[in-house]
Amino acid sequence: MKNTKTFRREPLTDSQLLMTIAICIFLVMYVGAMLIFKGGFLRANQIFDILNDNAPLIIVSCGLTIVMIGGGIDISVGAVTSLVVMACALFLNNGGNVYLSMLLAIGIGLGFGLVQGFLISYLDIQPFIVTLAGMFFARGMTTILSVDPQKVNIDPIHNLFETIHRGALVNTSIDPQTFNTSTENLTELVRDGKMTFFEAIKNMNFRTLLEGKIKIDWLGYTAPNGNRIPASMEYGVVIALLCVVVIFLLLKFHKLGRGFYALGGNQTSALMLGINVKRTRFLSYVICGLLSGISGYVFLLHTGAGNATNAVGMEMNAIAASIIGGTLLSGGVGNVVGTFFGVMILNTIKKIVVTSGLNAPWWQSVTTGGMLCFFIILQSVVIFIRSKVRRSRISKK
Amino acid sequence: MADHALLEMRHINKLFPGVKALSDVDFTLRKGEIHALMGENGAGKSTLIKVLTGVYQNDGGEIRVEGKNISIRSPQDAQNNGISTVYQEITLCPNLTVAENMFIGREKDVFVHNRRREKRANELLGELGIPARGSQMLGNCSLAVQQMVAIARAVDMNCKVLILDEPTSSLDDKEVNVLFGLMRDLKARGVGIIFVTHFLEQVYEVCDRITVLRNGELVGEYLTEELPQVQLVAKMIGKDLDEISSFGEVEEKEFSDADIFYEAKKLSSSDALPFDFEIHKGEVNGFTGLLGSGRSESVRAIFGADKVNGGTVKINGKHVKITKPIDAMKNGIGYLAEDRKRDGIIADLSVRENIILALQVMKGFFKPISRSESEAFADEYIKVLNIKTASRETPIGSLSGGNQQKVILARWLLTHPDYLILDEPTRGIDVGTKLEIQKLVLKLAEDGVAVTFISSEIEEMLRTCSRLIVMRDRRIVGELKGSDLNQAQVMKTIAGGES
Amino acid sequence: MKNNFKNIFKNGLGQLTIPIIAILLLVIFNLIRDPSFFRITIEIDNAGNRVLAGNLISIINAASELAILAMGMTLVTAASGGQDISVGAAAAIAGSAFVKVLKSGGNINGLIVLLAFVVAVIVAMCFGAFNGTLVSIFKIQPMIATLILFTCGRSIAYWINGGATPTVDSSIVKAIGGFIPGCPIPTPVLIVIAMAIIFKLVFHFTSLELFTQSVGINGSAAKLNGINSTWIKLLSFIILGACVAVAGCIGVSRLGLINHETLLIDIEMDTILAVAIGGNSLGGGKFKMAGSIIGAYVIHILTVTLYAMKVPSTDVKAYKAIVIIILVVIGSPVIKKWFAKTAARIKNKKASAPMKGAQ
Amino acid sequence: NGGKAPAGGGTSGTPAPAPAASGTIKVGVVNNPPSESGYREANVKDMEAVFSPENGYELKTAYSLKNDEQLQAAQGFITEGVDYLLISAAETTGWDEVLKNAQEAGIKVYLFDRMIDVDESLYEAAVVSDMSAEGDTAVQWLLDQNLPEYNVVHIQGAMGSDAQIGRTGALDAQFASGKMNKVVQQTATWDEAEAKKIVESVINSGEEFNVIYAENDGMAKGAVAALDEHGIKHGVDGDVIVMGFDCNKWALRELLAGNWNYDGQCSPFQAQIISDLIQGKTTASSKKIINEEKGFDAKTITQDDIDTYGLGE
Ligand SMILES: Nc1ncnc2c1ncn2[C@@H]1O[C@H](COP(=O)(O)OP(=O)(O)OP(=O)(O)O)[C@@H](O)[C@H]1O
Ligand SMILES: Nc1ncnc2c1ncn2[C@@H]1O[C@H](COP(=O)(O)OP(=O)(O)OP(=O)(O)O)[C@@H](O)[C@H]1O
Ligand SMILES: [Mg+2]
Ligand SMILES: [Mg+2]
Repeated sequence: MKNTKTFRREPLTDSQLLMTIAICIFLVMYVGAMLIFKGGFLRANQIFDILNDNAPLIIVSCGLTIVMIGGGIDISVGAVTSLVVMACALFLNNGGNVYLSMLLAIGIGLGFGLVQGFLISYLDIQPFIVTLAGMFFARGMTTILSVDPQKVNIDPIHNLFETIHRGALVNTSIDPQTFNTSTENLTELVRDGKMTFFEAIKNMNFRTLLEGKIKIDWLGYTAPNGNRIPASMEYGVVIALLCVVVIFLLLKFHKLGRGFYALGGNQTSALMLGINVKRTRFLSYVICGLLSGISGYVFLLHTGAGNATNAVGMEMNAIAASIIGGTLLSGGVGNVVGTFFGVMILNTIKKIVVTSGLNAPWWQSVTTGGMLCFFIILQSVVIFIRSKVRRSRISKK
Repeated sequence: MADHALLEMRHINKLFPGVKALSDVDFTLRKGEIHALMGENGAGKSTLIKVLTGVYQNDGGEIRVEGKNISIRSPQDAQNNGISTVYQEITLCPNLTVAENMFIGREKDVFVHNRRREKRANELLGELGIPARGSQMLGNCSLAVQQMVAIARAVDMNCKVLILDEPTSSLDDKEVNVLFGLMRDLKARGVGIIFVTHFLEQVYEVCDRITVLRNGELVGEYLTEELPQVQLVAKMIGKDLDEISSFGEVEEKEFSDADIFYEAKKLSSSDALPFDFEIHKGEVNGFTGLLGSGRSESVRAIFGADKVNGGTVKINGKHVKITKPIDAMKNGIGYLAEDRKRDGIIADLSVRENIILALQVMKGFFKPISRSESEAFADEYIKVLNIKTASRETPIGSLSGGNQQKVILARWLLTHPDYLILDEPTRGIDVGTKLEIQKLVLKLAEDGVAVTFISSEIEEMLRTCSRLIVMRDRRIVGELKGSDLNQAQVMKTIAGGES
Repeated sequence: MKNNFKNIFKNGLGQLTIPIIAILLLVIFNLIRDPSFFRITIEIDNAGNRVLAGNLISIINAASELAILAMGMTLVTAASGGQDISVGAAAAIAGSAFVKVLKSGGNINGLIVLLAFVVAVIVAMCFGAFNGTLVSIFKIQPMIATLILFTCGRSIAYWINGGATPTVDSSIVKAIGGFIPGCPIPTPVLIVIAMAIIFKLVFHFTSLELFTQSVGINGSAAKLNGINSTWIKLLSFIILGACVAVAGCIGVSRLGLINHETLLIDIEMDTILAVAIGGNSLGGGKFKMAGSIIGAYVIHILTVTLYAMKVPSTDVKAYKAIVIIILVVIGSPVIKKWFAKTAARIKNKKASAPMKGAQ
Repeated sequence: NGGKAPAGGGTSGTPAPAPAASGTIKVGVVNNPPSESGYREANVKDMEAVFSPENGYELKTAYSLKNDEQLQAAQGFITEGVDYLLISAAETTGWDEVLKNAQEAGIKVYLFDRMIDVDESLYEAAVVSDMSAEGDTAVQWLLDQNLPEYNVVHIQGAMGSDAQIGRTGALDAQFASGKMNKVVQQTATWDEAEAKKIVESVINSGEEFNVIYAENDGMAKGAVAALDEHGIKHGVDGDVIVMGFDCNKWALRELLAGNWNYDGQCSPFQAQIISDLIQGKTTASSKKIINEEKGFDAKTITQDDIDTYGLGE
């Protein structure tokens, strides 16, 4: 009966430990930056900036985390994001409807997920090649669509469906003639109770999405010119956080989520445990593709324009974020909350490097590399020490 | 007969590249019986089972459950048809908890109720006396516990057919008895059980019927009471056991201190507590003890497989330092590890490459063994050890478990060690081969090789070893030789003062 | 030799089937598209040498860096089960070191070029060792370990250069990147052949192949058999470092200019692709270097074909992707099995048809 | 370390003119990395020299070639509270939001080197090279050569960048009017080796051409390497006219040696102009301030020109 001595709590798994480290490091780093660099770090806006700028990355990293937990890899995510941005921008510029553009984004993402997932799981092709080809294809398609930047024209007149939406205003207490679809207007209306939130959504057009923000005034600061700058969060961030929560729940409590872990832990075992390995793997890529699509749309909401070079290198950032957050490329281990903090860490590093005033350009990337290096080695050492401690504890017993 | 047949397999064929693993095999399982599936290593037992459970697709033949023709495409199909399985190699996910491993893949609920699951798991584990908690990571459990968890999982399914492929190879007697109790319970409830093992006594203890396979072909189906052990063996290996089992008593050899080949004082490693140990040239000794008593850890320390923490080692009277496997190998020590899958085979490499590996390492990086030489070595040992493989270039991963073991054995024999450590070399090995290996050990000893032999079967050790070291709770608690070497005495020492 | 042929007939080309089929398909496609595509001519270049010219030469020549990197990457993949994504950045560093040494002296003579090359190799090996240390000792996954150098490698190269795009003007350097006077074959091609021979010899005279595969397939078993897997992994990265240096120097020599930002840009993905097209598992273990080399040429035939078809170079990637997918689908185990099955069925039908007729 | 002086309680209505007399002026620069090209290196050095502590500035820079990273850096400078934001954008789009935020926070924005696609009201001034003027000058020079026929191999820079769009525009107009023939138009994304491959494939296809119009020096060099290998004469008295941009010193030397024919200048020196604007020494007459730039002909270039206008070593 050597193992029956029950602990009240199970020890942290490696992934949980890495996640905890990631969170701690993030806090230490951030608080350190607050003490040393002050400036922007003392403003809550800084955190919101990071979130606003990286909502797409967060979403993509979540998808990648799922794939990595399942023991796979998807390096097409950045390119798919880019393609979605370009396609949606073109679509909107040619008079497309906002809702349809969302469907388009999801459709493209899903399309990639479905095809890549099918090739990888049902035809048994190495994921790296399939998604590399996917990446090439998406990049190529982006430039085939347009090599010129596509700035979404948010002038309401171009938005065919807006007129129809104006019609919907009849049901509200607002005069359609004076109605202006700028965000301020909408939020004001919502706040003043003249319009319900759902009506606001119904009356949404791309501009409301693009310029829409959730503003938290008391968290803001006052600029030298006397303007109050509220901390603001773009809608994309809400979507990103929602993704994190949903996927967290999926991974933790859903049958499928647990299936991803089993698959990544040991594929043959998963098969013999009665898990539909092919379908599970397939779904991991489908979800990842879907998230890339969503990420693309969020990206578009952030920049309002399609560019051939959008999201270049995003896949590497996403992989790095996942790993820093405690996901292993070898599969079976990972955590989406950790991934979220991975993204935060990566970008805090960037902020610190810029803020520190290291102007010699090569220093910036070398410092980034150095911090990454330090971080990765720290992780490895912690895991090593932990396994040692665990061993010696067994020995002592 | 067909009306109370629970499961019928007819004309089952299975072809692997280069091997006909099953040809036209019939198998029938009735309600409420325990049916042993017997055969030499590589006879096709595991393959038959994998066909039945949908891991492999059959290349012809049909499967009927309760008279209905069914097609089984995947383990999931098998589960849905009431067939639950414990595979030969442990097939659970080390990165999931014990509870998850027990329930994943067969719950209807879309959402997982961890609490409920763990509670249920803990109850079951308690019932079966498995020392694990539901919330524990499976990877942190010992091999034996993992095996028991796999059994618990299979048993808990409300199955009609339960398949156990060598479940007992890493269990000790107590656990085996628990398992047998369970099997009898299930049998009483009308479950049909297929049981694969190489332990003949176990067959006679619980089984009602025996089906024998040889070389992928059906030899026949027999009632246990009508088939004496000797005949069973003869049917399995195609000749009488007597022909091969003709070896006498272990001779009493006297060893002088001058003959000491290896001597360790206060040797300890990251996993083993300090211990003293010595072995003479030409001596066969054994480590025995309960599961987890630290036998493997001790010999791993000798070989330098784990990080060595302290102690002095003398070989042939000279002080040497052994901290890494290569040190040990250079000093003439060979070690056949107990976990073949993890520490033994290089799955994708050919049988030939697997055989020459250790020798190559000893020769060094810059002196590769030529192709023709290595082919000669491989052919020689395939013949000597009667390894069943399509060719010497077959990847070792596709060999049957027992044959993989033989390849690894060949690897170490090829290095012509002065001291060979065999940790459970007979695990998963058929009776015939077991005897061959025992004979081989004795022959090695005759040639002056020191051998340490570890086995869970005490009889086997009594047959081969002239000295037994007994371990309990990771400490050496006794040493038996001469007239003390008998089952009762060993059991008593293992159990310790309490008995 | 005879045995080899027999084996090929019996077992097919094994792992090499797909890359070879790919090359054949691309060649046939090009011959149909434009019969003169593979015409080889002899021209006199501006330095007055008689040299070979034509698409085929361009392809073989331009694929040199990729082929060399693919060789090293194959080893790293096999040993560590992961890929080095910093090869492009490391090549930029090596190239910069090469140019730095060349420019440090006054006159560029053979000795200085050799010295510069040796320095470049040493520098690249050091960076390889850095990556290798992270992977083998700190047990960091290769892609992440090399992400560090990937992030900052080109900046280090910038620092070495101390400025943008230095140029070197030397006939020797030109010869390395172009043609040796009197030899009509492009020098980079000769270097690839030399590298391939070196690897062949290394495999013949050491147990590198066996050890690397063992470590890649089952590290823990390899360790118990006395293989120093840490060292083997490290070694593979160091060897890749040497390959990187060679590729970097060729890249620099082609134009006599080092632009650390564009030198061998994006080559890491192509290199990994070459390894994969060559039929090697990216999860490590068994490997065939010949496959990776052929893979490199497949990629370049594809690129050159697309250029010759005037596909905009931004769009080339999309078409490349389609071809790659077609290739891997043909090569996928499932499709292969399906082919084998249908072939057998057709055979059976043929065999049984006359029998039916007889009845 | 002074400078960061958010006005205390700050709710008082009137916005204070940011720089005023309060010690150092904080400037945040979002630029492309200097490793991008010789042009950029000179540009970065110029920035560092002008916005130095001696001149009363505190300089912070962020380098990236990626649109999203640049946006992030700019937003970072805004939150940190710089006084001036200077931007050389890798991409022309996506800037509206950030610039609005800057305006809100009272941070003045100057664009340099490259234009972006936003409303004029969002920035103080743009000190830029007129890329399409560069293209026009170059194409005009080419027309002046009075070749009987123009068969042009056109090697473009990274698609979507201001430089590419400007330099391509002029040539595209000629293609459209039929005065010149487009043999091939490919982007090599500023990559020399890629340029070489493109020219090589043209040569191998056997198509005739007599002009190589490369949108920067590096790509021109790559193209020339391909010509050399195939024994095609180029430069003054050659069969093929070679044109490049940026005026790296080594490129001008090629011109002087007669290996190339034309190199268009692109002035990287905008820092002083901006500094003068910031300190009120000059005022901008219009929002767009264009750098004077010229083109060099191999026949007329002198060593003096190289020393004065050449970039790099
Ligand atoms: N995946 C495979 N590929 C090729 N051959 C295989 C494969 N699996 C099994 N074989 C071959 O099929 C034969 C039967 O193997 P099987 O594992 O069924 O034997 P077994 O009776 O279970 O033996 P053991 O007692 O050693 O477990 C062996 O010769 C083996 O080499
Ligand atoms: N408390 C424990 N917690 C986790 N693992 C343990 C614990 N105690 C022992 N182990 C592991 O269980 C395994 C079984 O121990 P060991 O290998 O020493 O047993 P053994 O005597 O060799 O028996 P066998 O070879 O039959 O398994 C070892 O790997 C050991 O590290
Ligand atoms: Mg078996
Ligand atoms: Mg053991």
